[in-house]
Amino acid sequence: MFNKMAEVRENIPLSGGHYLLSLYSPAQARVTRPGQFAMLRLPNRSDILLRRPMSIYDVKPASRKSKSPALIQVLYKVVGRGTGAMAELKGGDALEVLAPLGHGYFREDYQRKLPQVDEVVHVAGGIGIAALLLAARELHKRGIRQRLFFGGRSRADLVCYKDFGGLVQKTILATEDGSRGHKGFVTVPLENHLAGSERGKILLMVCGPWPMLEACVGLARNYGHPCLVSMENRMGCGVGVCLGCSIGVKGEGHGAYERVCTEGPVFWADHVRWAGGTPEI
Amino acid sequence: MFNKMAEVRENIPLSGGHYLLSLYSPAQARVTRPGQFAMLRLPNRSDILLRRPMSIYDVKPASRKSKSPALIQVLYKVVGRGTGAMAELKGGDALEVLAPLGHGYFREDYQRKLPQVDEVVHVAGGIGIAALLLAARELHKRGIRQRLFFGGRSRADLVCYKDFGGLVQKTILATEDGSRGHKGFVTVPLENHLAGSERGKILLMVCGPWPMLEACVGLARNYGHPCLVSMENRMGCGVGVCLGCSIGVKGEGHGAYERVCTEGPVFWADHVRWAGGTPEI
Amino acid sequence: MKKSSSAKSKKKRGAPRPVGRKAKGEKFTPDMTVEIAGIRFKNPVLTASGTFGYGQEFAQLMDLNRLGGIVVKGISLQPMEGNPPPRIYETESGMLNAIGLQNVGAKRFLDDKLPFLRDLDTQVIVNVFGYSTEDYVRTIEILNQGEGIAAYELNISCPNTRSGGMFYGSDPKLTHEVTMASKKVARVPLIVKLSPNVTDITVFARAAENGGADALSLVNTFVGMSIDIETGKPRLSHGTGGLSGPAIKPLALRLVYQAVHAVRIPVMGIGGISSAEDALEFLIAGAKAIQIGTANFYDPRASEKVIRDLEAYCKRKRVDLNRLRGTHLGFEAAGLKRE
Amino acid sequence: MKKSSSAKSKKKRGAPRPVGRKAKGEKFTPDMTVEIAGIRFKNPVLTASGTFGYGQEFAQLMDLNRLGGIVVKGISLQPMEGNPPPRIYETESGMLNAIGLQNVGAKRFLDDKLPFLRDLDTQVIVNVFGYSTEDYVRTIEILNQGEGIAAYELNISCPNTRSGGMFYGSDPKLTHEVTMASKKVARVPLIVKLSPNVTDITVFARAAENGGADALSLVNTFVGMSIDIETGKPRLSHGTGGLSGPAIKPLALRLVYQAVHAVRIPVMGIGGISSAEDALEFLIAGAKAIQIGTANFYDPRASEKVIRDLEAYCKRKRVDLNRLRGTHLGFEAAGLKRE
Ligand SMILES: Cc1cc2nc3c(=O)[nH]c(=O)nc-3n(C[C@H](O)[C@H](O)[C@H](O)COP(=O)(O)OP(=O)(O)OC[C@H]3O[C@@H](n4cnc5c(N)ncnc54)[C@H](O)[C@@H]3O)c2cc1C
Ligand SMILES: Cc1cc2nc3c(=O)[nH]c(=O)nc-3n(C[C@H](O)[C@H](O)[C@H](O)COP(=O)(O)OP(=O)(O)OC[C@H]3O[C@@H](n4cnc5c(N)ncnc54)[C@H](O)[C@@H]3O)c2cc1C
Ligand SMILES: Cc1cc2nc3c(=O)[nH]c(=O)nc-3n(C[C@H](O)[C@H](O)[C@H](O)COP(=O)(O)O)c2cc1C
Ligand SMILES: Cc1cc2nc3c(=O)[nH]c(=O)nc-3n(C[C@H](O)[C@H](O)[C@H](O)COP(=O)(O)O)c2cc1C
Ligand code: FES
Ligand code: FES
Repeated sequence: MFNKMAEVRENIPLSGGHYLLSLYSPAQARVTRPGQFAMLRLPNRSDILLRRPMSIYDVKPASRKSKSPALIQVLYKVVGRGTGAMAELKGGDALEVLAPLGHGYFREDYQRKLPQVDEVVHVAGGIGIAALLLAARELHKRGIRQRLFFGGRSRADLVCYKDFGGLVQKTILATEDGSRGHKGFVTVPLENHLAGSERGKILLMVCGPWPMLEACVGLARNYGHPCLVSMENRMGCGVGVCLGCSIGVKGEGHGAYERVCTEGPVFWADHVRWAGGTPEI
Repeated sequence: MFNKMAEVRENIPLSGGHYLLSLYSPAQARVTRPGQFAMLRLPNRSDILLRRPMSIYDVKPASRKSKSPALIQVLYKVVGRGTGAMAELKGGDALEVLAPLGHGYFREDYQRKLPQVDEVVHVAGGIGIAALLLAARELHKRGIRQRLFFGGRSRADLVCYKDFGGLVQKTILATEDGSRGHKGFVTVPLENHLAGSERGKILLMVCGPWPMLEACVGLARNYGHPCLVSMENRMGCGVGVCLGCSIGVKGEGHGAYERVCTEGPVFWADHVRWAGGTPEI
Repeated sequence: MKKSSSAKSKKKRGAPRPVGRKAKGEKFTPDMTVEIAGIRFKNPVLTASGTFGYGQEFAQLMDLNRLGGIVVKGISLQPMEGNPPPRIYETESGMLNAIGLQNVGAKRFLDDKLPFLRDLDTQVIVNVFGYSTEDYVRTIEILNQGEGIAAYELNISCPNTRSGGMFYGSDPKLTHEVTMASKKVARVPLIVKLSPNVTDITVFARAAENGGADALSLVNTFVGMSIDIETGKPRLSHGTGGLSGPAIKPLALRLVYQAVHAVRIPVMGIGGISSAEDALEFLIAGAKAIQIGTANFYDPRASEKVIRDLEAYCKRKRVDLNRLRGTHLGFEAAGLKRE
Repeated sequence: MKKSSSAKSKKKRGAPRPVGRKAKGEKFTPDMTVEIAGIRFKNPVLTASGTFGYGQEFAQLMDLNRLGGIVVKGISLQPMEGNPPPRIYETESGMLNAIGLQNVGAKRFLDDKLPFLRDLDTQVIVNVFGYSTEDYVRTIEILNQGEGIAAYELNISCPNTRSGGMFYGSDPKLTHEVTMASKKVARVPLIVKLSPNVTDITVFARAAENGGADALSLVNTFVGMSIDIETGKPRLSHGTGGLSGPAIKPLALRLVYQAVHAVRIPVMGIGGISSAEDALEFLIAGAKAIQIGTANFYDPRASEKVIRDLEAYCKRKRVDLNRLRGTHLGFEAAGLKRE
């Protein structure tokens, strides 16, 4: 974890108010693991006081010639003041980056599950896709079969899934308005797939809005599969000191809340207390 | 007085942290009188809450072909957060402009003095120059002899005085460090000039920092000349409702404070209470 | 803007579709009116005292008749000069002021300012202050002679010179006393404007209610300070000043919420309101109406925008404004369907 | 940045040139140390409770030994879970929090957290809270067993469960009582941290002083609220929360200024400090030291920067830090020459 002033290299608008931001920060890019996140700060903007948490979508070399990762990429959606100001960033602008933060998808106890499953199924809802690419790449390297279910409200929400092309065996899209892929929630094709599977042989990795997480977790439980969820919450510090990002987890006494930034953002689905959680942040 | 969303046409950096900003706002440009000011607001920046008051330096047609004024020009110096953010404005950006505000140099009772004098002497300290160009142009049109005394800390502060070239008969420069013109305060050559003048035959128009104003006002009094000062103060609203910009003026009871934005920004020097005023805003 | 986009992103998958008073598609014009102490406001948006002059100054900038009401700058028995400059200072998302209640005095207000205001199609409320209970009473007696005043608003954030400078607004007994005395003489309804600089706002809300106030308004400014580190001196000649603007909104909202639940009389919310979203927070917390202060300075059309956007919100939700009031346990609990 | 540039623009023409303790040009190293209740701090910059964890979290981000001191997250007798989410919400230039005092409890603090802190070359202050006077006393008794604690800071912004939820920090009697009881058992100096949500801070400052406090720190957070206009519900599950950050700085400064003048014991200033300029405002107002809270979140190196820039300021002015304290009548009046 470092705090760096990073230079914006690119900030490319995509469909549906999404942007792909590339930040030059070799030290941070090199040590990033899949599923980790960054806290971004716009300098000299006290009207956007707290840093904004963003998954690290990808890390890349800064040029064709180089092999070592030097760029951190963030895939984000404009939803408010902070992301609105981010959308105005241009090449050459500076951004303060605190990264990499949190445990990603490859915490010791998460990894131990991998040898026991036949397939990893990624489920992304909207901008949730941003948490999954690095994991997919790492799993691909390890030769693990993967499948991506990706849902959004309409096709403008289905950004960047082509980046998963060479990594996953199959990509299944769904939109609520039917403008691309299955019409309806992504959990419908997901359930079809799980229905035909052997219990315990799929590891789900899910990232998306709370109602989608809840639905996926329910499916994973029903069909007996382990499930990792990447959680979101409002964050004050990103480093574990404000205790602002805590979510309810199972366990008694002091164990009843854990910090998304430090114990997460990736949790075992059955460790999270879904009721009494924070569906509306 | 109108509130308009104006488009930035140019924002040209000059020496010493000064900038010349051109705003497209025909309705406001057309009705601007010399010595009036504008309140500028950067949209979506709640960290720069109040509007910033800025003299209207010049009004110009938007193109060579046109004759009618359409651009408002503001000459400003970066001194803090607001002017710092202004320095980052680029062509095409939008800025909220409330203008024109205040009485300028040609309020009825100010104008009545003109036929009685032989010469108008402008005295500008630093960015104070911004309040004087339109007045000089108008006086030139009326065939009145003019002289400009312009002082700054160093030559980087002496911006734009060439714009006065065709309008005033003589320009006298001074810098504290001697990097251009007289070395020392501008009040020294000013006093030399006033010393040789007939009492009451010069109208001074002064704009600059408080200590310079005070010195000039003292000289005007000593040599018996009428003197108009363009005052600055912190402003909340610019339209006379907050009473935040009031300065002490002579008179008893309720008359003891007047608003820079509404009764000013140009005042008769001997109407202002210089002691107990606001040398430090 | 911030909040309306957040709204969209939060629409629940599979949540019930909006059900309003009329079938979807049909045109719906929400009722924006509100009645407080017998006064009918065409909408709940007023401009706050000291931030809108005597109305006239804004006539060039907006249509004053759109406003629910105008609260004029505080009026005292005698004209007052106010404090020496500097009087204002900008802080983070706020401003400090120590104007010192500069005003033209009650008589000149009636002669010079009221005629213009009276002719407007909006409610005119006169903010009154004094340094003794008799000051308040005598000022009101003068104002009683004017036509076209809808209500008085007592500014009790002033020190009572007779009680050794103790502030009216920070002593429940003084609050009660000045309210009762003012109510006795007032020819029109009496609103008491509370100071936020107290340990327990409910005590003051009740003191004013028991004194006969017809309504409350809150908050006035929070006492603050700023120092110039190059001279070592306070940024305001007066030393301290009142903090207003967006910075205080969360504090004001909590106080309004508490006051609403402490009294039966209606409450007007004030503090950092600059958008319809801000106004809605206060209305949902239970305020009957709101006042816009500092926002008038940086956005002279703020009040017009708030009115327009409030109406748009009600249209979108298909509810009359009154249905939203006091629904702070959530719209679902209040029987309002989610959009 | 804002203020230092203003500084330049304000240099008076013809004003006297800077005269410091030594002739210009000579190297000057200002004394930054400060002593409070017998504790020597290498500089007046501490990190505030609840915003810096137990120090360890920041070890990767800065040199902890640069700090004057660290005030750790509030510790209670038993470990506490805290409130359900959402617990924080950003407001204009500030944030609301209702963490609910989640902490590991006094025993685990001694075992798990103190050993790391003890080894640092900085003063460690333990923030303590409870729901009854006995809670405070027993927590302190446990903490007394730890080595390496420089002082205790009593967080009295909690409701006293025995007094029907009345807050310790908003009742002078309770403030006095809990201070006295804590002082009796405390093995190290006692700092009482005051709540700003009161009518008259001087009453509480004196109550703590009379109860035996060795120093005061203020302010804790201001109670605020925010409502989600799409659901109608408060933004925090707890309803209300504490406002901190730049928004509250002017309010905190005024309270610190008042407290300083009400008591003889030293005062630490807290509230919205994120730069050396901010810190200087509090020091000039009379604070002996300052604590940095929310700024740690958005700028993890804020405290280091404040220390560095304070030193640079003292160098430029050629004064030791202690000479700046309480010079709020202006540097000239205090015999400090203008630069
Ligand atoms: C670990 C983590 C990783 C994330 N990764 C990404 C990502 O890769 N791409 C992306 O676009 N977004 C991501 N988010 C969400 C992102 O942080 C928020 O969208 C962003 O902070 C909103 O800032 P804003 O100022 O634009 O919105 P605001 O104006 O502050 O709020 C607008 C809306 O966003 C919601 N929101 C605010 N803060 C958060 C938050 N911390 N988490 C979730 N929702 C929030 C608000 O409740 C509101 O509905 C992530 C969040 C977390 C916690
Ligand atoms: C009628 C009028 C006309 C002006 N015309 C010009 C102009 O043409 N060009 C120009 O560069 N400046 C002009 N000024 C000054 C200009 O308004 C300030 O420099 C500006 O507001 C500073 O904003 P900031 O956010 O950059 O500085 P801040 O960070 O707010 O403060 C930096 C410094 O500027 C001083 N300052 C802040 N507000 C004002 C103010 N309203 N007036 C004077 N000083 C202030 C502060 O005391 C401080 O010393 C004018 C001021 C007035 C009142
Ligand atoms: C410059 C200024 C002058 C004010 N004058 C008065 C006044 O005369 N009487 C009064 O009751 N309140 C006065 N107020 C307080 C406002 O009416 C309002 O209560 C306060 O500013 C909080 O609202 P805001 O945050 O929307 O500004 C004044 C506020 C400001 C900023
Ligand atoms: C998330 C958070 C947690 C806090 N926890 C504590 C605490 O445990 N004990 C305490 O006395 N103060 C606590 N505070 C208050 C701070 O120590 C400080 O007094 C307050 O935030 C004002 O300073 P600031 O504006 O610099 O943040 C907390 C503040 C925040 C923001
Ligand atoms: S964001 Fe502060 S503890 Fe997680
Ligand atoms: S700036 Fe508000 S009255 Fe002049």
